[in-house]
Amino acid sequence: MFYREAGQFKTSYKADQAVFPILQDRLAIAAFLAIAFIVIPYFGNDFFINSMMIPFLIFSLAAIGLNILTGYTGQISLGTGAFMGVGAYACYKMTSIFPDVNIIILIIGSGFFSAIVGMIFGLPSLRIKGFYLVVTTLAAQFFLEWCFITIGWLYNYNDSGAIEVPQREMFGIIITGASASPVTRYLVVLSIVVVMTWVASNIIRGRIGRAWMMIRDMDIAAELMGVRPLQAKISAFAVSSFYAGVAGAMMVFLWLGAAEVESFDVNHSFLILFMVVLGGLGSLLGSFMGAAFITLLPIILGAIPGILGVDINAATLEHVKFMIIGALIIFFLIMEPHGLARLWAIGKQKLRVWPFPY
Amino acid sequence: MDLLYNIFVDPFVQMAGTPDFFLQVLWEGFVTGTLYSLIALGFVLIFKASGVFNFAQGIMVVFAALSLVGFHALGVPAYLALFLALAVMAALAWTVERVILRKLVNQPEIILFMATIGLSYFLIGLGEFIFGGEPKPMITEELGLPTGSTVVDVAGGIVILQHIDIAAALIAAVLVLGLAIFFSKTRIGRALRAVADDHQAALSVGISLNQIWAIVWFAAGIVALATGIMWGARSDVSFALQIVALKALPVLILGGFTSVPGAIIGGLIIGFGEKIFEVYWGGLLGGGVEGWFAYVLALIFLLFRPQGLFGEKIIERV
Amino acid sequence: MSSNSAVKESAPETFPQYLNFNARRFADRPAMRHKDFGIWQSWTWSQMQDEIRAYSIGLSELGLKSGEKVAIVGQNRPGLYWTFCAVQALGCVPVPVYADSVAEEMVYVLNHAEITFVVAQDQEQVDKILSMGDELTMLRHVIYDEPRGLRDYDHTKLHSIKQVQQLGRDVIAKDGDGEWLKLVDRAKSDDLAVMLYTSGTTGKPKGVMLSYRNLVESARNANSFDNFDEHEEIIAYLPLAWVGDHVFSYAQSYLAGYCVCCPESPETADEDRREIAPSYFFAPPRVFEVMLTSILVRMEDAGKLKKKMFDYYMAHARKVGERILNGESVGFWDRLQYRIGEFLVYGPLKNRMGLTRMKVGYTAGEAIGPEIFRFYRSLGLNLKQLYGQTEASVYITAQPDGEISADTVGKPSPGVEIEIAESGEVMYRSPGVFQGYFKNDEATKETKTKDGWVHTGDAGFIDTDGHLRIIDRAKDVGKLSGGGMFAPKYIENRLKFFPNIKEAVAFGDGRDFCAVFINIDLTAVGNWAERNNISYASYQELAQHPEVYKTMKEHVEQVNRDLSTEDMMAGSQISRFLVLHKELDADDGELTRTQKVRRSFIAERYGELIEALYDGSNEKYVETEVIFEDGRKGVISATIVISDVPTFDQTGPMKEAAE
Amino acid sequence: MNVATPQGEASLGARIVDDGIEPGAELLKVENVSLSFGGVKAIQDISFDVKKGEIRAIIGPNGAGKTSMLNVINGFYHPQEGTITFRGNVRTKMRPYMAASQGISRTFQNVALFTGMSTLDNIMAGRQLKMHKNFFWQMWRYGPAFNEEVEHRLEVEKIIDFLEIQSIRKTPVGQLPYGLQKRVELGRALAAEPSLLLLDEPMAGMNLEEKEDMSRFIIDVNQQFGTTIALIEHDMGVVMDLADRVVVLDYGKKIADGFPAEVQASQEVIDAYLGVPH
Repeated sequence: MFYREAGQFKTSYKADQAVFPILQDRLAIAAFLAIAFIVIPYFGNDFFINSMMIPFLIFSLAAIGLNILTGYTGQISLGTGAFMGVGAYACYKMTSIFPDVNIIILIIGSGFFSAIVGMIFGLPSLRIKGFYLVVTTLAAQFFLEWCFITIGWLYNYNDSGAIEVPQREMFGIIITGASASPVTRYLVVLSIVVVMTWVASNIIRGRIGRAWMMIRDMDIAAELMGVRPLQAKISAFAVSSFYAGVAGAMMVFLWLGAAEVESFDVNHSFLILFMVVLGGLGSLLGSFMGAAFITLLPIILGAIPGILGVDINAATLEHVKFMIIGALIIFFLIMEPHGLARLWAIGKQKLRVWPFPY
Repeated sequence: MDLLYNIFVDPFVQMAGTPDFFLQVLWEGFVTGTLYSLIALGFVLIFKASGVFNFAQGIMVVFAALSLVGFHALGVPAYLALFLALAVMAALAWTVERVILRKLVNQPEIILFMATIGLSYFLIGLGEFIFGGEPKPMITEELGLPTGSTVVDVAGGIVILQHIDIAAALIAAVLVLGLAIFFSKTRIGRALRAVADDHQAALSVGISLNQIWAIVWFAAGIVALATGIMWGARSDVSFALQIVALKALPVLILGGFTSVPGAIIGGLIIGFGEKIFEVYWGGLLGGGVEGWFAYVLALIFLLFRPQGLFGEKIIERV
Repeated sequence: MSSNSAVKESAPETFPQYLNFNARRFADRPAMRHKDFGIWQSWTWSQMQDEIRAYSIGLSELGLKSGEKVAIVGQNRPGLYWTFCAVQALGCVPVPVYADSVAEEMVYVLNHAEITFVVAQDQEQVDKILSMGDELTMLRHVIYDEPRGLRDYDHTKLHSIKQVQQLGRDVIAKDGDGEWLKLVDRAKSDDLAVMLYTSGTTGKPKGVMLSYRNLVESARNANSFDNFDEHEEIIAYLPLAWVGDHVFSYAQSYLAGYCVCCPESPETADEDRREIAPSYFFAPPRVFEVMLTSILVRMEDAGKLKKKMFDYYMAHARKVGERILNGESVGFWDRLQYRIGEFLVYGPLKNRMGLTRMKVGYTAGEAIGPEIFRFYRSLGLNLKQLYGQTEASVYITAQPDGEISADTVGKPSPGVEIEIAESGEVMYRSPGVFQGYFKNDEATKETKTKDGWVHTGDAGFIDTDGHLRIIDRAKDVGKLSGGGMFAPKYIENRLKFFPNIKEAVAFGDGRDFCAVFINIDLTAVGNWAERNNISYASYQELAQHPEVYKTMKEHVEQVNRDLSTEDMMAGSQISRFLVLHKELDADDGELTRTQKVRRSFIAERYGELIEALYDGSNEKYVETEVIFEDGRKGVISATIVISDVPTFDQTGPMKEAAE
Repeated sequence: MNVATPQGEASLGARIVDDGIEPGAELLKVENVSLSFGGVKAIQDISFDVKKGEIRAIIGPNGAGKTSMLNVINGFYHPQEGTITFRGNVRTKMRPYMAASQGISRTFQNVALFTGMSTLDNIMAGRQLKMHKNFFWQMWRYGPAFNEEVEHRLEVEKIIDFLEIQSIRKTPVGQLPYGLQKRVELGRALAAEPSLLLLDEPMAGMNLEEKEDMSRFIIDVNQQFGTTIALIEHDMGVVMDLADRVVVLDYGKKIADGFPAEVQASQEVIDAYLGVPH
């Protein structure tokens, strides 16, 4: 209905292979970016920005990371939480070791550490497939969790065992630490997420992304077309863990302010897997939709009794939230196993052929 | 040199030096292994018949035990509570088949896997909603299970055997035996095996897949209840168990996803290995290695035998 | 390329002169696009000038001499359009030939036109030409556009356009293009520009000779009539050999400087049109019919709510759409509703058809169903009718904006005079009037009077608004034995306005009553059958299905009812009809290459069926020889049912309201 | 107004693969190859050669070891005995992706397309080895990696044009009918510009018309690209028209080798085909 594609023709492969070849999509994305960069910082209150937008964006990035591995390369992982932890701890250590280096560089740089760890735990994927791989990623999860507790050096031998974010500035503006304003942190997170999403979409559309998808769809045929399985899988693990690592570093430095090992436990791995599956395997858009669903749903559910004026004690509310989330996950899986992104794709197709049914 | 000594020599010196303690460790490992085996058994039953990797098996254990304790707390006699808990598991199996499995037939396994995670979220919420989140003691005595312990003199020292552990091992053995008979001697059991081999074939001999799924889920529920009682008797009933239940995964890797004996042997290997490693090597690493040892063991094992302990070598075809 | 042009400053008179002119004034504007290798490959006017110049000089290197004729065989591709200009630049005459004509037809045309060079699209056409071998006595070279499959052919007489262009480029690199420019400038407006063979419903094809003046004047008038300029984009998909395509996709484009786009392949033509969204669209009624049918068929499968919405807003469009388009005053509420409809239905529909940007659309060649015509107009599409002929360089009459109706063909185009002869035949005189038929003075004299009036061969009259209405081919208008007028095409068109009827052939001249053959439309009827659970294995079976006959009978009755209200036609109501067991097909000679019914041929071929129509029998067994797509011959047989239809007494228009 | 320079010429004839082997010389030589799976002998002591520029057919009844032979040639199986010489080099044990980089590409008996991708992407996938821009460039869409992408897109479009699949360019391959899927798969194999193209039952499961189309494409590929083709076929009739030379296998053994007419006349071949109903 909104799509009026007549007259949008391509005279070059560059235009034909653009990320958003349809004008209306480009306009929509521009509008979204404008809202994200201008409207929300201007009008959003602290609760909205700090408790909804920032976690949403951070988990979106983590979900993109996992989607690269699971959705695009077909390797299931339950170690995302731990890989996020590697990023967080790496960033923390680097702020202690290089106190003068720009914090954004450190946040991005911490991704390299998780990428390396990811590659190491990705090695078995050459021989191990499917659920068997789940076990090796769980090994990573629990082993790394243990490391975060046991190796005191990682948290500077704090008594609490937690990592706490120091205050850092850029261009005279406080970005991290307790006195950084939510809007500042939000804009930093948003910028990193936008750029990294753009990069992910570039990689996915290029030679390397295609090799990943070849491995996912038909690994034998991929190998016979010249894809080296080890290279493809390990690169997917590396990129995926990089994204998770950056997300982890942002989670601690730009959202929570402090974290313990519980912030990176296996439940987080599950949550992110949920985001990816519910959002849609093999879809960047789906990663955002899944992250929105999983991060925002509890908040919305939590707010409902207040709105309705019903007084429910916190524990009960927590239990009901669990039940509803569980039920909704099952409901969505039954309704559309390919995720919210597929729902959107179907809807978009309907809009494109409107008023025809096909 | 010291490090090498600590890794390769010292633990064995200790084992030989205090054989009674070593036997105690082995016993502990055996008991833990039995529990792992039971959880893994639940996984295997369901995986074999429906291809579903049931992540909710761990929470089913908790839920079954909670129901039992919960009914008893309402004043229901212990054995009736046991029966009612079984009924709850049957209802759960029926619901799962109706609401989830039937709707998700022919979906990729990851989707089914995710659905069982959804299910476990739901059960956690429901369990805590009904029974509250705090740990509860198991009604061990009321069910007539033995308590206390026997001290055995061996190898120049003593080994303490908890009676409940002995009972657990026995019950586990009986359960496995019962299942074996059920599979090989009853009509439904044979049908289950047919389903595991070939869905089409099973359909053609007139077996309803839906019925079978409900039955295996119920069977898994019975195993879960047994596991829950044993576990609860040792360390209260709490939701922490669901993380422990994940250990079934490496057990299955070792034993194979479809093999009942594999689950038993895998569980025991993990149980023994974990305890021994924790006691004799864990100290070198700062302790707490039980959390990951099972997984790393499975990982290393996989690298050498991707098809598992009992699996056949896979010939890839194009 | 402006450096070496500009020898002459006076207004251009020929297309090669226009090419050079456009290369200066519209140097960087697009001249042509072609969907090839997945994208719209584009040429600006100056790039196109480069291509054509090299091509033209290359042709002259191959020995093409001024005055020679060059045949062009193939579908719409830039290389073939360039051939027109490249050939004309050398003072030669391009002769486009229908690509789907069979070998013998082609041999006749190529020999009659004294062709020395053939430019063919691809292997298929090259094979066809080569298979004629010795029969083409004057042929010296064959040039092809698509090299696929031709690599191993003997290339002594065979060249690709690319190779020819390379020849030309070598010359330009050595000697420059001065000679060529001079040659182009020497051409005069009265020189022969092109020869178009009319397929003709009877007899051998005739070569219509058109001069530059004919085409340039006609094109200029047409462009100013509809305000076309260099910003138009059109899609070229009609046969090159048809005068319409030649004028719209070549002459008018060169004059206005607009861009012509060639689709990737016939299968992707719809998709390609959607991508380009032409601002000026020309199509025979059949194309509009097919589009409408596919819209309705697809909407049948839509959800209930959506279907309701569609029906509601289409009804609203029928109510006010045309009035809004015509600029008449419409109430605010209706206007607002129409706006909403535009958003929900009309806009998306136009988008799906690729007509979003259409400023003007024309339909011509045959009468269009009033329902179909109104459908498009009510969507806000400025669809108009025109009446034209090869001999007139297309334009005779056209509907000016705001004076549109389904049953007229408009007012005389600029520069055209019209007269109705005593016989009722329409005659015209215009700057576009052709020079004559090539090597056929006799036919020229028959058609064109000394003072320049041309017989159209169509019967018609001018109505009170000054619009021309066409009744039928003049020679086809006959008399029933009772004396009433019998205009077969008029009746056929009435029938063809039903989507279920693809083709109809009416008989009645010299007979007691009128009877018709009907061809069902497989898409529409097939869809209807599917929805009504009517199973069928073949076209033949579907055509003879009793339910289909029932529907057809209803349609015929409706036509009779309509005819009964018209003074001149009330006598020729249809008394009997049958549904043919096979689709009329150009391959079997039943239709012309432009898909017009060849009445006399059909009358001969199905003589027994016609007899059966008039001898009162209820069914008839026939065997018919057919040529399959792959060229094999076969025989199909069927027992065809003949059905009677009630006729109505002549009623005045008074009773119309009662229906 | 968007005007780009015209790109793309269908100069397919100029793309004969240069692999250092003269036309007519031995491109692939299989000598005394045996292969068994845990005691089951799939191939026994088979020798034959494929000459540059020819269409070589390997035929035989079901279970004759044809597909195993193909799998040996492209490195998927490793024969227990015998040597394989490709482009003059004796092959050592290798992984399948190495065969690809040496210039062997193939199609599969049961279409093995990348079902999550479009026709275009599937054929682009065939050019994996021709593309080299590293990870760094892949991250920034606008730059060398994208230029490379566009360059290869043109090559892929030539193949799409060649196989006449323009109208399904952007359709996910999973939605295509079987015959078209086979064509896309051929396109994917062609995109690698192989010196040796292995076709595993290219016409299996097709109707007569599709078979004719496919035969035409195979011949066109051979003639226009100059690609050497080794194909497995079950249907003898098709092969006899297509192939320059034919090897016949039965129960893992070679029973005939030669020109189609010779092979057809061989009593052993007739027996093999009559003995095993198909």
